[in-house]
Amino acid sequence: MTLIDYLSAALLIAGAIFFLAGTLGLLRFPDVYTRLHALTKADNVGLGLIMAGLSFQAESWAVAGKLLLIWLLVLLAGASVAHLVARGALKRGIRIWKR
Amino acid sequence: MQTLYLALAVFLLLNLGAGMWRVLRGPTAADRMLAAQLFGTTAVAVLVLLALAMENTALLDVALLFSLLAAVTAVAFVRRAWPEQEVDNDSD
Amino acid sequence: MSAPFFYALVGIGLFSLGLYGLIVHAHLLRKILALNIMGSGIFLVLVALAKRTGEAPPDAVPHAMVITGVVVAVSATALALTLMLKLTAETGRAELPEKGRE
Amino acid sequence: MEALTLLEWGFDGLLGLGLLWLAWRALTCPELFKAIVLFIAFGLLMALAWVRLDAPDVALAEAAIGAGLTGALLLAAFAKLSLVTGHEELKPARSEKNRIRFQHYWMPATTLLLVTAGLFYVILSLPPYAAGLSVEVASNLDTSGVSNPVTAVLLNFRGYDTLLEMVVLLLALLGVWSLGDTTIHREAAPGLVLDTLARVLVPLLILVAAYLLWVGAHAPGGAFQAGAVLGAAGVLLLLSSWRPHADLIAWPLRLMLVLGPAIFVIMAVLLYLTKGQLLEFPPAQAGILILILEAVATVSIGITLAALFLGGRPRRGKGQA
Amino acid sequence: METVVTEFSWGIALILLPLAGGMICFLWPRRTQILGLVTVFAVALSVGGLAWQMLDKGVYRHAVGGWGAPLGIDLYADGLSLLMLATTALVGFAISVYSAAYFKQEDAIRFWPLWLFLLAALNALFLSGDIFNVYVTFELMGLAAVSLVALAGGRDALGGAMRYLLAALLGSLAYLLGVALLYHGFGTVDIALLSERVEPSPVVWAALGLMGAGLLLKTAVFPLHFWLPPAHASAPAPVSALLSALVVKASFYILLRLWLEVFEPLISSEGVYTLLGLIGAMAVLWGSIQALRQTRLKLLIAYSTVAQIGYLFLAFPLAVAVGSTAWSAVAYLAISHALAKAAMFLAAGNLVRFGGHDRIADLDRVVQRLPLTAAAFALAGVSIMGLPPSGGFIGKWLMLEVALTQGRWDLVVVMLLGGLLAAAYVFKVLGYAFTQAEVAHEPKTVPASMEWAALLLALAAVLMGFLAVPVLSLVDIGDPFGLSEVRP
Repeated sequence: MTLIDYLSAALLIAGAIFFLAGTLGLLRFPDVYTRLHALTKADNVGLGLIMAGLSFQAESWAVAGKLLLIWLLVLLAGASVAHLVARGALKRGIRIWKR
Repeated sequence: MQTLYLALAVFLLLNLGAGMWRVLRGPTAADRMLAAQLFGTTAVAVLVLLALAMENTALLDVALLFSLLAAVTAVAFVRRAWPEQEVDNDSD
Repeated sequence: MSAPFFYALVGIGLFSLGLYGLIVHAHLLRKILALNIMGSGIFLVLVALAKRTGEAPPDAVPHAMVITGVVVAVSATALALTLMLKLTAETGRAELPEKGRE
Repeated sequence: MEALTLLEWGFDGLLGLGLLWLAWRALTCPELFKAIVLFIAFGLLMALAWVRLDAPDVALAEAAIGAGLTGALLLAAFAKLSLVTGHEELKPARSEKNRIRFQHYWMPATTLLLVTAGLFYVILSLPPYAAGLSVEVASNLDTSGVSNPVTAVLLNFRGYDTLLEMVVLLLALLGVWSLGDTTIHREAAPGLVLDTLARVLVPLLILVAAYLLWVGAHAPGGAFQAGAVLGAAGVLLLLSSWRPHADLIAWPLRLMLVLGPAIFVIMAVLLYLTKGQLLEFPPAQAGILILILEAVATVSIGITLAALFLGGRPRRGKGQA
Repeated sequence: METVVTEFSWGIALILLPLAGGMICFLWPRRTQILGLVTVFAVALSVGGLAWQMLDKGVYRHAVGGWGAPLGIDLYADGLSLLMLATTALVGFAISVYSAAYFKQEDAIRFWPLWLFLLAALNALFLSGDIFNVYVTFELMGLAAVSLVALAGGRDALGGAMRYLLAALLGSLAYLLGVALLYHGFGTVDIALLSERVEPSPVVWAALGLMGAGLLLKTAVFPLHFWLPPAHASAPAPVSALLSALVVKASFYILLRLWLEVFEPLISSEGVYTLLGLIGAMAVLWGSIQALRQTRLKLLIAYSTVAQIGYLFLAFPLAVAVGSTAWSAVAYLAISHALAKAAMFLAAGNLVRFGGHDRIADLDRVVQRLPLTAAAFALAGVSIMGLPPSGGFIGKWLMLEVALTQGRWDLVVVMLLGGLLAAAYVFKVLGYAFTQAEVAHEPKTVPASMEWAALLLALAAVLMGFLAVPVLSLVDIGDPFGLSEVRP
């Protein structure tokens, strides 16, 4: 394995850990808003790290570009959906968790 | 490298199984839908890993479709299927 | 046992699960879900066994059949869902009306 | 390589069991909404299974149609159902009548178990190696006009199936329309975020559809996948309160719906008259003819799917601008 | 450019004409009725063209796409297909004339495209030589038929349509799994190639079970008939006629085709034959008794369909020894029933139009007031009962003859009982038709074309009794029943 390989391996593993964190948050956090917060971590950072790790291995710029495009799409959709869900939840009077 | 890709794919699949718990548990429809969102993102990650593991870049197109269509489904939920009064049948 | 056979067995399992769901559920939306799951099971059998080509690329004919099947399935699902809604508006329940009519 | 095989098995095993488990839960969990979400997740896993089985074309179709559009259709139907039945659907089925009791169904369950066991035996009795028609497909691929074997089968070798399939799609819409009308009216304003999302995603979806259509000739993709993506764009527009102009929902819409099957029929007749067999493509022009066929079909499929989502023949409503 | 087409291929016209007609009707709703009638007439002429060609040249075969099986899809027609196509054209044309008067405005706009697509699906199915293609035509047929049932609107029709849709989809899926197994077992979905390649194996047995179950469900054979009466009784009258006369026959045709070409040569055990004969006998008795018990005319006719389908299955045990006669009887019964049952449903539609209801006990002197319709019902009844000189008589007589020569007294008894019960339910209706009802009602006028369409179909059913020789020789084109080859 080359240095690049080690670098992308590290990024990939870090990304996977963020996914794990996102899932744990989804499972453990007390209300829909905090869970939303956890979820977007997986979306944004986890997938971003994985994409970064993979793009070092991509054989062409086209592939790397496509990886970036997919990540941006997930970001955009994730952010918008998170906003819509949070607003909808507030409108429907779902209580915000307080300690 | 391939081994790592596959190992991570397996790991993410397991992760996905854990996320299933939230779909089943709820309590609100929004929680279930959020879990499904995480499903979509995880599936995208699994797909890009498989694309490089199986050396088939056409699979990236599948991932692209996933990310696009997941957004459409989520919007369908927010705009249509999300009931105005939520049955908040638990408080954990 | 190799991967094609494993997935084909999963397909049979899905077919049977769907059939069971179709029989036991009264709610029409569940019945529609059950039919879709049965269909997915069959598609899985078709595509999985098409991979029995060794190192060569898989047989493309079942793939095309499944794409046809997927489109047919979504068409039937759309019609079934609309029919279900009309029936529910008429009877108030998303279930098949009892046999004893009149 | 040992670790690799083990991991592949781990992945396949998890995926297969996950599919079975999701199907089981979708069919048995008491709440309907949960069942729909589980079914959408099931569709996602199906697409992963297609990928593992070297069927990227099917994976694309499943991602767009199976998981995407079917999910949106189910969610919309669920919403309308809740309106009709007064949110009855939201509550878990607690009453005795609605609960599925295994002891009432032990007979069909046992029969099904036996049938399943029998079918398992049948599957395992099949030879481990079979080429199917892959040899014939490969040797005729040169004269089919495309180099993606799945597109070759769909549009050329078994193009007649596809012709009828286009009619099935149109027919489903005719059936939906014959069940009643929906008035075209504006719903609540989409809000800034959804509006922006739609403004970004819709052009992107159209681009992706064009891309899938184009690559379909030599790589995974094609008219149905592209059409489904276009349909998703239509669904997104409908969800963000966009409504077709009143003048468009009469014959222009009908024309677009018919165009897909019609182009197949016209092509079939023309090719019959020039070549002597129905849908017999001349090898030299096959590529361009198939592309024309697919391009028109894509647009028509997209509009049909979006119209199916609308659920009912659109009629002018009072809110119409 | 030289003309490649030396001889017109009528088969493809049978598929493309109604498809194009349906699309044009959809595009141009204002002219839908005349467009529809012209299309159906053109289809009928094309069947004539195909028959003419086949009398001259034998079986029809068309390799779609020019590839030929196994890579491509073959259209194939022998005498049996031709007979079904001709029946479809004849019944379809009469029903179209009837429908032109029956459906008005908005309903007509909905009816015609659906019916033309149904016609295309039926023709495509009878012409198909490929089991996967048959699956697609099944779906086409099912979606069209369900939408047509739902046209009537209201609780009964929507419920009937929903039940029908679920049954049709389930049947198709079982069939499709069978197709999947056969393809992966033998590498083809072409019926002719399959019949060469199949050999006894678990795959064939499973495919027979799955496809058989699916097709039996679609054909509504007892005890899988539960969906038929609600759907057929609640649909608009011309739709009921189409469904009972043609649509259930389509799945039976595929069953028969697969049985003869693929499965029968492999099956040595008596069990399957006995089972099919048994469900046939049960269907005849159960359907007839249920028909007799009904108080609604359309339900009575629908249950009569369940019974008459049973007759078709009585041929399976009889065909073990003398195949050709039993199968000829089946073909004859199928088409006579198509004609007679269509006539009956159309007559019932006239009675509903006339009196506003279909309660048998409240039929008010309809014999005097709607003589043509009453005559149509009675003549159709003659064929259903199997009395001479009708087409139904020929079919049942041929079958009785085979049963007698084989000493199958059990089947003889079933057939005779079925005939007696049929007589009972037909006369039950006719009895009330003569008398004055307790509650008089305001009669509405019934268009003449609706009365004549019913009567002509009924006359055709009776006339079939005189056409046995030419019809049976037509069926022998391409030797669908394996007359010439001696089976072990």
